[in-house]
Amino acid sequence: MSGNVDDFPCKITAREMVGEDILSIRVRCPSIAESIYPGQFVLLRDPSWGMDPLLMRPFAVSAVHGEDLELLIKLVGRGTSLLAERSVGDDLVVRGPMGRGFSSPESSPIYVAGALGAAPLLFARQVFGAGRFVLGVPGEGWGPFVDYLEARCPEMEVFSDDGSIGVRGTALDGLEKGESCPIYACGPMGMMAAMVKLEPVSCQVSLESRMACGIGACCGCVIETVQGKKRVCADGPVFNLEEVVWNA
Amino acid sequence: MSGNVDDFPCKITAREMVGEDILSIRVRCPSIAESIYPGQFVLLRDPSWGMDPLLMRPFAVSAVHGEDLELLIKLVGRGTSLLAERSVGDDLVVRGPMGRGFSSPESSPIYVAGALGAAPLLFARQVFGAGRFVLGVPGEGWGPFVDYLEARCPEMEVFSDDGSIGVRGTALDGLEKGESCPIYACGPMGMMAAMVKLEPVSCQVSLESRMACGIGACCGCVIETVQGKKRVCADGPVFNLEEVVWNA
Amino acid sequence: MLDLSVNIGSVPLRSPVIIASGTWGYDESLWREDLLRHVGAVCSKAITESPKDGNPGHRIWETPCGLLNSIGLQNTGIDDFVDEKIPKLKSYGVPIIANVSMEDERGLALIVERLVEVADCVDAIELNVSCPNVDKGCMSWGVSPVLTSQAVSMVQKIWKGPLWVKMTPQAPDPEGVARAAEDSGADALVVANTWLGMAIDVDSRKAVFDRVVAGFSGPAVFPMALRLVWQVSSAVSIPVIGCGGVSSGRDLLSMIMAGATAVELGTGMFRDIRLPENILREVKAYMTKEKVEDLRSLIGIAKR
Amino acid sequence: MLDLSVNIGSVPLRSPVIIASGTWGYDESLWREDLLRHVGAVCSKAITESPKDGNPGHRIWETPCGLLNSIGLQNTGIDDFVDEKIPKLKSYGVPIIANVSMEDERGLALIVERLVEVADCVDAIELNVSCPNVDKGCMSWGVSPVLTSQAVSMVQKIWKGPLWVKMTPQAPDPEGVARAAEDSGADALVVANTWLGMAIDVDSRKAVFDRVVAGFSGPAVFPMALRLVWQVSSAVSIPVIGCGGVSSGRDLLSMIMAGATAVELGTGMFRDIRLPENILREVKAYMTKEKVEDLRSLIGIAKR
Ligand SMILES: Cc1cc2nc3c(=O)[nH]c(=O)nc-3n(C[C@H](O)[C@H](O)[C@H](O)COP(=O)(O)OP(=O)(O)OC[C@H]3O[C@@H](n4cnc5c(N)ncnc54)[C@H](O)[C@@H]3O)c2cc1C
Ligand SMILES: Cc1cc2nc3c(=O)[nH]c(=O)nc-3n(C[C@H](O)[C@H](O)[C@H](O)COP(=O)(O)OP(=O)(O)OC[C@H]3O[C@@H](n4cnc5c(N)ncnc54)[C@H](O)[C@@H]3O)c2cc1C
Ligand SMILES: Cc1cc2nc3c(=O)[nH]c(=O)nc-3n(C[C@H](O)[C@H](O)[C@H](O)COP(=O)(O)O)c2cc1C
Ligand SMILES: Cc1cc2nc3c(=O)[nH]c(=O)nc-3n(C[C@H](O)[C@H](O)[C@H](O)COP(=O)(O)O)c2cc1C
Ligand code: FES
Ligand code: FES
Repeated sequence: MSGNVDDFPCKITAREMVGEDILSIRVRCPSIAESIYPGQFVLLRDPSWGMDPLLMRPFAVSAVHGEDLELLIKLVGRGTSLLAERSVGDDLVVRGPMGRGFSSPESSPIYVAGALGAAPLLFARQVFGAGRFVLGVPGEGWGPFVDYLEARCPEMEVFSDDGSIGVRGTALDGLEKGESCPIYACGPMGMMAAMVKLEPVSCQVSLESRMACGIGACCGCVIETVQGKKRVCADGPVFNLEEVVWNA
Repeated sequence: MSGNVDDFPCKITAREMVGEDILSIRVRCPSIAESIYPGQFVLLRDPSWGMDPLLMRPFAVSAVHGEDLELLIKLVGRGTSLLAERSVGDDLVVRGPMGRGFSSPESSPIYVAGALGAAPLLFARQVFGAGRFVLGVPGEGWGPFVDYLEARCPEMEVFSDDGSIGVRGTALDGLEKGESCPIYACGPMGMMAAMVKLEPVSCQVSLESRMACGIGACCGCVIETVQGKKRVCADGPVFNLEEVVWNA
Repeated sequence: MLDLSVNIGSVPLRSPVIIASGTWGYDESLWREDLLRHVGAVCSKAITESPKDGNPGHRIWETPCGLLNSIGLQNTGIDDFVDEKIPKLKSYGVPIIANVSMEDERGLALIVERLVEVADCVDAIELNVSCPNVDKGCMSWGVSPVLTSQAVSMVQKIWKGPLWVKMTPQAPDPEGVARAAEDSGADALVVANTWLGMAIDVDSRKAVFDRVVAGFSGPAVFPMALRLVWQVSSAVSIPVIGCGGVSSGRDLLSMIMAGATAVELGTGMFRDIRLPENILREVKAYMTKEKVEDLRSLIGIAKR
Repeated sequence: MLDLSVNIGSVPLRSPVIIASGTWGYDESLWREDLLRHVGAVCSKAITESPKDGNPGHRIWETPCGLLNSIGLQNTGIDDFVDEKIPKLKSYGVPIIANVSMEDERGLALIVERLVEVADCVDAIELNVSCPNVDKGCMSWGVSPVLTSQAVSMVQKIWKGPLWVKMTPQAPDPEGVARAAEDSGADALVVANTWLGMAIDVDSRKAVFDRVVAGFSGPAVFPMALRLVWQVSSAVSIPVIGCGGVSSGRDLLSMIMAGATAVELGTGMFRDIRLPENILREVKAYMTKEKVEDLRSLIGIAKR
């Protein structure tokens, strides 16, 4: 882990709903903003939750704006729904910077995102610079999310499963077999597993897993790799594509 | 219990801090507002609490304004502090109307309040009409609360333990021994126990107790009376002064 | 049409949601059709031979997602139950389960004999060998297979109707107690009563409760109650009723999938008087989405 | 000057707050002075003879105010601990407690023999006879007074330093186990490890964990852990360390007043990396307000 991981009390400085169930939120956290690296993540909790929900929730950072971290959060359960109820000026506790991020590209990169997987890649693009940016979404209902991303990344190439937005297909349809540019990918496990068949020369993937501590203490978030079990939170969340055992 | 007790989703329609640690709050709840009687109370919880805090919190109603209930809440612990963070438009769950209230006076009443005990008495005054209103507060720091009450009840006679507000003394110093007017009292247990020595002809007191259900189901809130244990939530919270065994 | 009815042995319930003992009152205002429409049955407060005043001192303490109680079986006794309560309760049309507290054998016989008189108004006896809040009797029976068996046999001799046994999670060998109850003729097991906990008031530097320990319930205990239901339902073939922290449709479904046939709701009722209705709404939505027509088809499915 | 130091037998701790086994990592970034200044000691993750991969499948599940885990003692084994971990850990200047998992007697002897080599860097052994997440060994020792005694005696033969025994709340007779440990020479008891719970994923209709049951911890279990501490500390005269759901200064004070000499923090660390500091701030405020100069004067005070 780079930077001194710690729990910081932070204020919400901006919030916006992107469509019905995605929250774009900014929190002021100078210490993390200064040291966080693309692919690293933070853990959040709301001090007014009491002890339920109990655990902090992990999220990628999608951009850094001065002292603010920007996050893109899909409302999928209790914690995320409660976060969406908070307003500008409210307090959150943020733990970070967490995990190992992407290593810098040696040539122009390709970003490959599945849905919310775009979040850490937007930040990578902010730091590493633009390259191709391929996005796949389910389709229907994802318009506002795609618009939000396109406003930040005009070169976005969009695919959707149902063909309602951009080209029908998945993000992987935007890639050639044996691609030689360095690929940065984040999305559903299925998408990343399928990437293996494309045999890219260099590909780093950012993974998700259920977490308890987020600091490498509990071994709750392990995945199977060719070198045995690794912790997503501390050994990842970014891994080399070849390292991961996908069918575990 | 009069009225059909139920849990109602309600919106906060107004809120105001009275000094540093007292919240005046209004919630829109037509069904309870229509049927509640002075001395009855409600239970509150915030749906965004999750399961912690677990139990609803009991509060007297201090006034009814059309479809709105007004409450006066002192921030003493976790639940009340969390309530103070909510804003106009936020949702609460309100259970009521709860318990047996005051019976109507046969002649001009005297209201005797210790600190937050003023809440149910303000509502009694709203329904039963003005009479003498004697208030006791600790003193220092209670200025905003006294101002708030005096704005609603100009005839208020104020005593304070440290003499910093009104006359030095307790609310009971405002009463004669053997008082013949019907007395309505609410305040700390000590104040009400001391009332016995004044031998009032008719005195109804509103009590507090730790509650779980608030609907008479759990027997968690019992007090000792001359007829044995009684439930504050369902047999009270209003009791006749003589009925209560004060040193239990 | 979704079918949410279940059978606890010979007792048919229109809904798998039962209100647990000690968490619903006798006050008429609570027995409205609109509140109880979604309830399969209501368990009475524990009944003892003589009226009981219950415990002195604090009786209630909130903990994170849980509740400690030390009520101590306050109730008006069997005579009042039979003579005053039952005539009213039967008029409401909701199945009534009589929660009978085991104090000693003589008292138990007396209580059950009186219940026989009103057997047509009592849909089952729930034999409570599991209350941790009294000094003598009750839980000290339920921790032992032998004593549980003795208590069940005693009731069996007098009571010919359905008999449920409400177990204690404090039993060192829950499967043993469950099998003992089954072998002695119990028709169903309620798994379980409250867990042993305590609290300290750091300001007074004393235990909160006069008896020090108290019964622990609420969402906090759910994962442990679910584990007990899984264990016990594997050990017996009579129906198991899950009890402990159930407070959502997912909780009910989890209990059913772990082997329960129905659930009891206790502490959850305190924070949502319409919990039965709200739980069933969630369960129906699940069944519709997952194309499950009969809730019974899910019983124990997680074990298969 | 407030005195918050305590002694666990012959082990002096600058603070009554210990980080529980399995809830702190070896990564260097966690061993900063500013994070650990308020910590009395750190327990290592459970150590086994050979490296262990831990359990497959889900390992973590959140419940109301609680956490289920099924890690399964994943660790790099005793040789890595002695050869790689200890040289680093000793440089941080924080007392280290080696949490040793009981699998079988031969393995236990091997582990303890290797720890003897680094005895000057290990402030105590915490004998773990209480992990519920493995098929063989561990908890099956801790539920029995006889087996606990056997395990403690075994370590005693080899290890001359301080020896703590971490008990399981699943023991049918916790006082019996506690006395057995004391009689066999344990210097302190940790009360306790996780409780048995489980979860079901209603979408897949399966138990969440491959082993079905899992260890249950967090604020939800606090009232039960406190009760165990009260019970066990009345049964023995060696120090008791409270563990289970401690997450505030009031929790620590409650544990101390119930008879604990110190506490371990596990799950609470996951939601507040500065929990030790925040707890001590609250405890100091209490001591100042209540004019308590020495925390030790509060040990067991609620029983007097
Ligand atoms: C490294 C990392 C980065 C992430 N980045 C993002 C992001 O940028 N945007 C975004 O919308 N989501 C992201 N997620 C997923 C996000 O953490 C979960 O959607 C969120 O925790 C769900 O919380 P909940 O309370 O709403 O759901 P609940 O279902 O109520 O959660 C219950 C429990 O499950 C855990 N959980 C549920 N789903 C996931 C999941 N997919 N991954 C990990 N834990 C989960 C929760 O943390 C919690 O412990 C990320 C996850 C990880 C591990
Ligand atoms: C009938 C009745 C009417 C009341 N009316 C008012 C009012 O008008 N204004 C007001 O400010 N307060 C009133 N109270 C007291 C109020 O309910 C408590 O102050 C409040 O519940 C404290 O909650 P907390 O979460 O902030 O405190 P915590 O200390 O966190 O509460 C923990 C637990 O203790 C219970 N509790 C704590 N103090 C009390 C108490 N004094 N009485 C009952 N339960 C308590 C809580 O409900 C909760 O279960 C009334 C109480 C009763 C019984
Ligand atoms: C206040 C209270 C009183 C109770 N009284 C009884 C009782 O009289 N008899 C009984 O068998 N169980 C009694 N119980 C236990 C409940 O019926 C139930 O078994 C337990 O609370 C666990 O379920 P829950 O977590 O849903 O509350 C009581 C529980 C509470 C909280
Ligand atoms: C993720 C996790 C891993 C754990 N691993 C161990 C372990 O290796 N050895 C052990 O003795 N206890 C282990 N425990 C138990 C804790 O040390 C502690 O006893 C228990 O969690 C209760 O305390 P808590 O409620 O504060 O978490 C683990 C607990 C958790 C949550
Ligand atoms: S979440 Fe604890 S090790 Fe990763
Ligand atoms: S709070 Fe349950 S009976 Fe009064």
